[in-house]
Amino acid sequence: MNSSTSTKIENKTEPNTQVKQRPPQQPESDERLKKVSLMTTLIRRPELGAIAGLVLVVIFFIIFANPAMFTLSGIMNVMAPAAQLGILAIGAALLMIGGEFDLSLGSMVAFAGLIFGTALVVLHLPLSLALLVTFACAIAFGTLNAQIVLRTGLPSFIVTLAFLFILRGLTLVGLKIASGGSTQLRGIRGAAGDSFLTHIFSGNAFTGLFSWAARHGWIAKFPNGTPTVTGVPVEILWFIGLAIVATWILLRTQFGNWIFAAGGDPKAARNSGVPVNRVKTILFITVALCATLVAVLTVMDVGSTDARRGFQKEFEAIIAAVIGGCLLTGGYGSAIGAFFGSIIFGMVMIGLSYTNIDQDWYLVFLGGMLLLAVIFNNVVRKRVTGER
Amino acid sequence: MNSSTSTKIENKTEPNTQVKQRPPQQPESDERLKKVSLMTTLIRRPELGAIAGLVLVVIFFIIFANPAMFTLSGIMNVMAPAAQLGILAIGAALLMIGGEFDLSLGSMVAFAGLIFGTALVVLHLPLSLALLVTFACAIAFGTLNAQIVLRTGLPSFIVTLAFLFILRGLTLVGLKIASGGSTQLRGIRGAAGDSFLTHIFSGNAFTGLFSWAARHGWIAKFPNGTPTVTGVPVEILWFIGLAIVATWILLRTQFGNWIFAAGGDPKAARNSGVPVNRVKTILFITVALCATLVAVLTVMDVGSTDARRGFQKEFEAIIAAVIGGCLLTGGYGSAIGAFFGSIIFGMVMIGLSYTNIDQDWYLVFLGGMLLLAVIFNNVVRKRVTGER
Amino acid sequence: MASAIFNDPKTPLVEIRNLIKHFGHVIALNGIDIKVHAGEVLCLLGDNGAGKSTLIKTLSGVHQPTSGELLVRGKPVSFNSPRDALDAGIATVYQDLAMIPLMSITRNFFMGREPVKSKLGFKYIDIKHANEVTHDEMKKIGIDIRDPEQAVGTLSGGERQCVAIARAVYFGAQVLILDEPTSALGVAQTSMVLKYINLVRGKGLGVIFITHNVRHAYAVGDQFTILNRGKTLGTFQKSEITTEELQNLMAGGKELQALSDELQGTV
Amino acid sequence: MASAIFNDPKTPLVEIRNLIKHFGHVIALNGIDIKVHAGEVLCLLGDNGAGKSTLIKTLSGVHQPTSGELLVRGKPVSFNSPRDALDAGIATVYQDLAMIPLMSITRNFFMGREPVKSKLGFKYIDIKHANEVTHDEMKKIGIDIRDPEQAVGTLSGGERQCVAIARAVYFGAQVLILDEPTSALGVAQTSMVLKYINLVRGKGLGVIFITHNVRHAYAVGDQFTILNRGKTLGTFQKSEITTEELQNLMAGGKELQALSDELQGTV
Amino acid sequence: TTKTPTIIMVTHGQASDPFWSIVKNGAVQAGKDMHVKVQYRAPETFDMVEMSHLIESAINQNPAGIIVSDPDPEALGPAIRKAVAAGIPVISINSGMKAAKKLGIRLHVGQDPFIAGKAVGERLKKLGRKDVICVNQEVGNVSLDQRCHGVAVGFGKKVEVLPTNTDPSETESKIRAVLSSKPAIDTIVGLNASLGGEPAVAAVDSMGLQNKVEVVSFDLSAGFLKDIVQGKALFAVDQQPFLQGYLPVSFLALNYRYKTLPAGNVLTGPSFITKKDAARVIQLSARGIR
Ligand SMILES: Nc1ncnc2c1ncn2[C@@H]1O[C@H](COP(=O)(O)OP(=O)(O)OP(=O)(O)O)[C@@H](O)[C@H]1O
Ligand SMILES: Nc1ncnc2c1ncn2[C@@H]1O[C@H](COP(=O)(O)OP(=O)(O)OP(=O)(O)O)[C@@H](O)[C@H]1O
Ligand SMILES: [Mg+2]
Ligand SMILES: [Mg+2]
Repeated sequence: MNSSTSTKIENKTEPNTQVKQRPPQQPESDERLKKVSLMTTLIRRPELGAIAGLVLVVIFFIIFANPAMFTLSGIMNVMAPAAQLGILAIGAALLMIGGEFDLSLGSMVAFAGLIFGTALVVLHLPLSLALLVTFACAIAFGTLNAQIVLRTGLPSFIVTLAFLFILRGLTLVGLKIASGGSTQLRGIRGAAGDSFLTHIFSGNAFTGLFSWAARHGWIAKFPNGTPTVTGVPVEILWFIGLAIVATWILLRTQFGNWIFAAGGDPKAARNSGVPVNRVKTILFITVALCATLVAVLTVMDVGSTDARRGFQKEFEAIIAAVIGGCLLTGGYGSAIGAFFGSIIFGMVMIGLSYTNIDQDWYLVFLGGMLLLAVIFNNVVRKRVTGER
Repeated sequence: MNSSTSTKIENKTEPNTQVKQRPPQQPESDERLKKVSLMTTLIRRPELGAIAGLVLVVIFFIIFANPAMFTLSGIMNVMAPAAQLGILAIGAALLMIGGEFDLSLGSMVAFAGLIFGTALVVLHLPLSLALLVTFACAIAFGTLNAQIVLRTGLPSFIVTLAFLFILRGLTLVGLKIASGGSTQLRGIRGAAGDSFLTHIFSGNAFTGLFSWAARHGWIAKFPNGTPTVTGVPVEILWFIGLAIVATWILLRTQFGNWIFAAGGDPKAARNSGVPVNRVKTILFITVALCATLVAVLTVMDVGSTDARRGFQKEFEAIIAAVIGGCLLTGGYGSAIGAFFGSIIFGMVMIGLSYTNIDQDWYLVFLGGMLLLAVIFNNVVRKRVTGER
Repeated sequence: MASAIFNDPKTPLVEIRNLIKHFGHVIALNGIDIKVHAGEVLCLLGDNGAGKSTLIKTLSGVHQPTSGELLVRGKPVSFNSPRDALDAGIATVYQDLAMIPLMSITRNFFMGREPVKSKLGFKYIDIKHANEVTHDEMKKIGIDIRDPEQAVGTLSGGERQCVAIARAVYFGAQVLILDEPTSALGVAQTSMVLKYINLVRGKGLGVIFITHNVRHAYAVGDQFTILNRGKTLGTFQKSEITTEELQNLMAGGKELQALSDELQGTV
Repeated sequence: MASAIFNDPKTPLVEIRNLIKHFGHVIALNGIDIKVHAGEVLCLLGDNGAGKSTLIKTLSGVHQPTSGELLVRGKPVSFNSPRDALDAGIATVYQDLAMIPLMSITRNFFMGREPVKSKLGFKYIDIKHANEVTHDEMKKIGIDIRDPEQAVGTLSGGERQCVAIARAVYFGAQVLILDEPTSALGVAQTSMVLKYINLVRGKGLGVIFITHNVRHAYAVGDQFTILNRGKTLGTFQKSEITTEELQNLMAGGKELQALSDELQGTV
Repeated sequence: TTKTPTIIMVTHGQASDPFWSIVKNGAVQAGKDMHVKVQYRAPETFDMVEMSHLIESAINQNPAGIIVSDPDPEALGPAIRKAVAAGIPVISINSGMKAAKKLGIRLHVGQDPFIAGKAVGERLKKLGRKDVICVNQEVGNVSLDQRCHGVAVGFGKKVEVLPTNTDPSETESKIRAVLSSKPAIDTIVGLNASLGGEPAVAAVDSMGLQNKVEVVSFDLSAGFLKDIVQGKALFAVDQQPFLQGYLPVSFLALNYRYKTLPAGNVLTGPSFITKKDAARVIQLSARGIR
């Protein structure tokens, strides 16, 4: 113990050079910091933690699944449902970071599908107008959700849960009216016609590129010469685009900062002048819009809509967001995490069908893989950051 | 403004009597408190808020439902499902107050049903041993859940979600093995035999009382003279008993205090010496035991089990707990609230079948009633307590 | 930084008249009057639970008064949210800090008032600039933070308080309210804060300064208002009162003096 | 109440040897040695972020040390949880208080150490007794709470701090650690706390007292350890040092002195 | 009596299930035609416990008749017996034919899912199919599970069950996955035309396997019927759900008025809809009648 006095030391910004173990290499360095590699800094980002889980899942399937899973068509096959889930998951993640839930999003998919289908098939609106009506409905409904949550002060969990039931029920009633008694409304693809908008919301992109590649023998093709994969399904592009935009908003914009603040501690945020109610309203609208986008994409894809569309998607979206590192309590998470979380979930969902494991084990497998992926993600992150 | 000085006032415990508006009536009174009625104090208890919602729902059904709903047999008919849900909801509420979720509880109902059924029908164990095995399994599984949550530090939401899938999947596989290819296991009631234990877990209580009442014409009876209601279904007694015990534990015991502490702020609780991990482990086990109890009650009641038992009961249980005033973030809530929440939910669920409303509107109705009940509960509470 | 608006010096920048605030059945404030003029430091003193924080929270829009009047530059106002108060030029450091533990220091620092840059029509936060400002402002107050992107939750109690003060100071408006800013601060940081209060007074701002430390209060205060159990015990000009009198006026002041003598120390 | 165990006065009650604590890549403590004997008050002084809270959190089992030794009554120990430290007789008032806002004052007061009564074999909390104790202990420290069943979240900052102190004091063990207990306290409450520290010292307990207020420290302290950026700058006996020297030793002490003169006040 | 009698139908299929919505349409139509009030009740998932509560609530309202589907005679037995004991005539539909008599049910309308499945399996065997998978959109729903089980029994070989959900694009992806990893598969059986059959056709189409893999499905949907017409699918198994709704309601209405009831069970299926008769029923199917 050095209980000798040293009354010289008065200026705290001047480090005690005698006992310093690491001499400063540049004026900025601080003896109170261990040096860490760029790698560590990277892996410490919450969004990149989910990658560890993804890697684990991929390795698993490389070992146990049929190699067809990792051909171009196999990857597209896995990515398409992952993308649909992912669009919802990104919306759900933003809202979760903002401190709220929207359990009505799965029902919203069905409801938006009904509105869209009715506008096209029953009211014979042109596609552009039908889209307008559908998205306007989503905005109205998101606002309604937000208003009820904010005005009553009830937890959004319970309010949106009520709308989970209400919207699902309204969809059934509406479908029966629109179709004259059936739970399915058909003929939507035909009614949508073929326009610029059709290609934005359905089909594949880069088809030219793919058939060119097939001609050159770079990608697999059918005997008749058409490529087995004719292009990238548009939902995958929407998914990637949304992930990028959402990440940018979260990390780089004022609104992004407000989302974190509103979710982290709404009282503190309000005290600092963040318009918490406005932020939350916009987030509820965003989620409703994401649900509507998925509705439009799937309805245009399969050409029909039914009463069970989007069933339980709200939970899958939340799961994907949580796998991706979002906290259920709000204030923490990332869109890119939800991106990888959706891919993990999508891959596990579809992946078993590529293996020889008995399909009766599907749920055991799904649960086991999810658990493994998140535990692995967690262990890796703790190892690397030195948390304990 | 009285900017005159008054250097006399030094003793803060001596109130400034000149300006006091309400003279103290008894030595205990404090000029910093407004007087409130006993009524207000009562209604301010979180658990009693849910009663307002229940009253609303009852009034609704008195107006719109077939009067058969409020006959003795109608009430039993409503209470039986409410009780089954309620047993789960009380467990879920305790765990939620303790700051965790158990999404695997619905699957646990199915899994416990499988274990119980297999023990009786396939292994031909006596009822007492079968019960022992089943509840032992529940304890083991609750411990497993808790250990994974506590050791990995992952949110219980995601861990128990994995078990939601895993247990459901194992139940399916197990049922196929136990029944030789079907997803249904029958003949359990017969295998259970008739013993003291049978009457604890199935059938009706107070049957003597009821037939005596029927003989005197005090309660309705069938043409053949047996009362339409032969007794109180045992699950209702279990439900009421559990609600009382859980309330007592929460409000009056050390363990109850630890539950609130562990859920309110685990770090602070740990710093104060509360064995948070032990508390949470016990709560996970409690939930698993509640699920198992429901499994045993329903299996003994209907005599068979299948792979869909308890499907989505985890969400219904959480809904009931939240209607009853539990916070999703933990640390706040009550068992008696969950009690009333379950009755509200159960009544809404079964109530539609007593009205003339079309089944297609069921979900709209369910959602609307839930929303109304919680909003009403909220408004009443705010009015009465003067919160804003 | 703050640009002070000089208006008629006789109109108080902020005035509160007969303010009453109830929480349910709890009466937190029971008729309070205060005035703050430009270029003046008003010290709010008082026992624990006297209602100081409640008073300034009402002034900064966090709570709505049960009854009473609020005047800013002579005009009656009513704040529905802290945003309104901020817009009216009232910046506050809350006792419970209004910080979000999971967010970085920079993001907390600029919360609600992010420095926005625009490129190709896209508006985004100028993170580099924000980090620099945060680091510099914290250094000014005497804290050399390791990394402005560090989560606020990992800071020490005093460091966190410094972020809150540096923030209010940086965005300082016409009226600066500080609720026990020096309570968790080290000696160096305390002197910075007191220096700063002196500085903004000089610029013509009004300051409301809450503290339990009579010496700190006396060092910078022009007026002293003492609260007790939700009521004002009186307001004194610095000229009217000495430190000792002030100390005695506060509940327990005498005990502390006695104790100090007994322990042969100067408390 | 605390029953002090008197052991060999030469063995320190608590000793820390070369303690190092890292959080990820942050080095919070870098080789600290301290000793506390029975009947001694050790004051930990130091700048914001110096590592005082980290040090005492390691001592009370909240953090596990990265390296270094911990000795209680001469025997090496390792605490895996605060419970272990409590069982070893170390009671702590944390700077971040360890209170649960949604729970009542009484329930917080007795958290982890509920007074259990038994009737017909059922054990339950004696709520009435607990409420009385809480009310009385709070009154002793100078806070007259309205209702012990009120949620802690509705208390003022200082009132909350008083609950934490009253609790540690009530359950006081052989070593009492107080992390900036007086920071949010009024004058009356402060003098109560200082008086109490003096009292327990007299009973033969060891006290570790963290504060930024040199006067408070000097009033009750026997030894003064100064921390700076995770290292000890030295330990001084009361006889070796004056208030002024202590003040100067602390970063910024001189500035404060200068400021005080400049503002014609005594800071 | 002038009061319109009420007939309550309690089934295990949600109102939003395509199959059961047709049953319900039939029941409602019969109600209109026969001038009786019809209430259709069903739990929101396959839940025998709740279904027995619904039956009890029907008994409490003392209707002119109760119609139940009975996928688990053991679980529903006590409630049905109670109805019988209360003197309410009970007709079972769809499932539970074997147990009907024992429980005191007067008559069964419809076809056991197991028997329908077995018929499909036998037909596939006759057609010389080699490797069959069964696409089940709701594993654990006993009556769906029994269809798959029946197919396996009739086919005489193991039939793997592919668990999917009600999302058509996900189902399509899963079918593609199975087809590409198990090239031996040459037949896909959907348990529901719109949730299993149509996505299967889409998957087969997109993989260019039209000539190798055949798709068949239970129940009808307009889209799947069109696929049959176009030769993309082989056949659909119909058990005429509309009749399962319509007939028991009219029987019970007649029973209420004139005390008449058919003496034997009424079988509504299975019948196979192939290319030659598919076109006829597309329009009716789109309206929820076929
Ligand atoms: N969990 C953590 N992760 C990272 N850094 C931390 C963590 N906890 C503390 N630190 C850092 O360690 C240093 C010491 O913090 P500590 O709380 O011990 O300071 P202190 O001496 O108590 O300061 P104050 O007087 O302001 O309370 C601070 O710079 C803080 O940022
Ligand atoms: N939300 C609330 N609900 C009920 N009572 C409250 C609430 N907020 C504050 N109070 C009560 O009002 C009184 C005044 O609290 P306030 O925080 O204003 O005191 P203060 O003067 O700032 O004290 P300190 O110096 O300890 O910070 C306290 O007794 C407190 O218990
Ligand atoms: Mg305060
Ligand atoms: Mg500290």
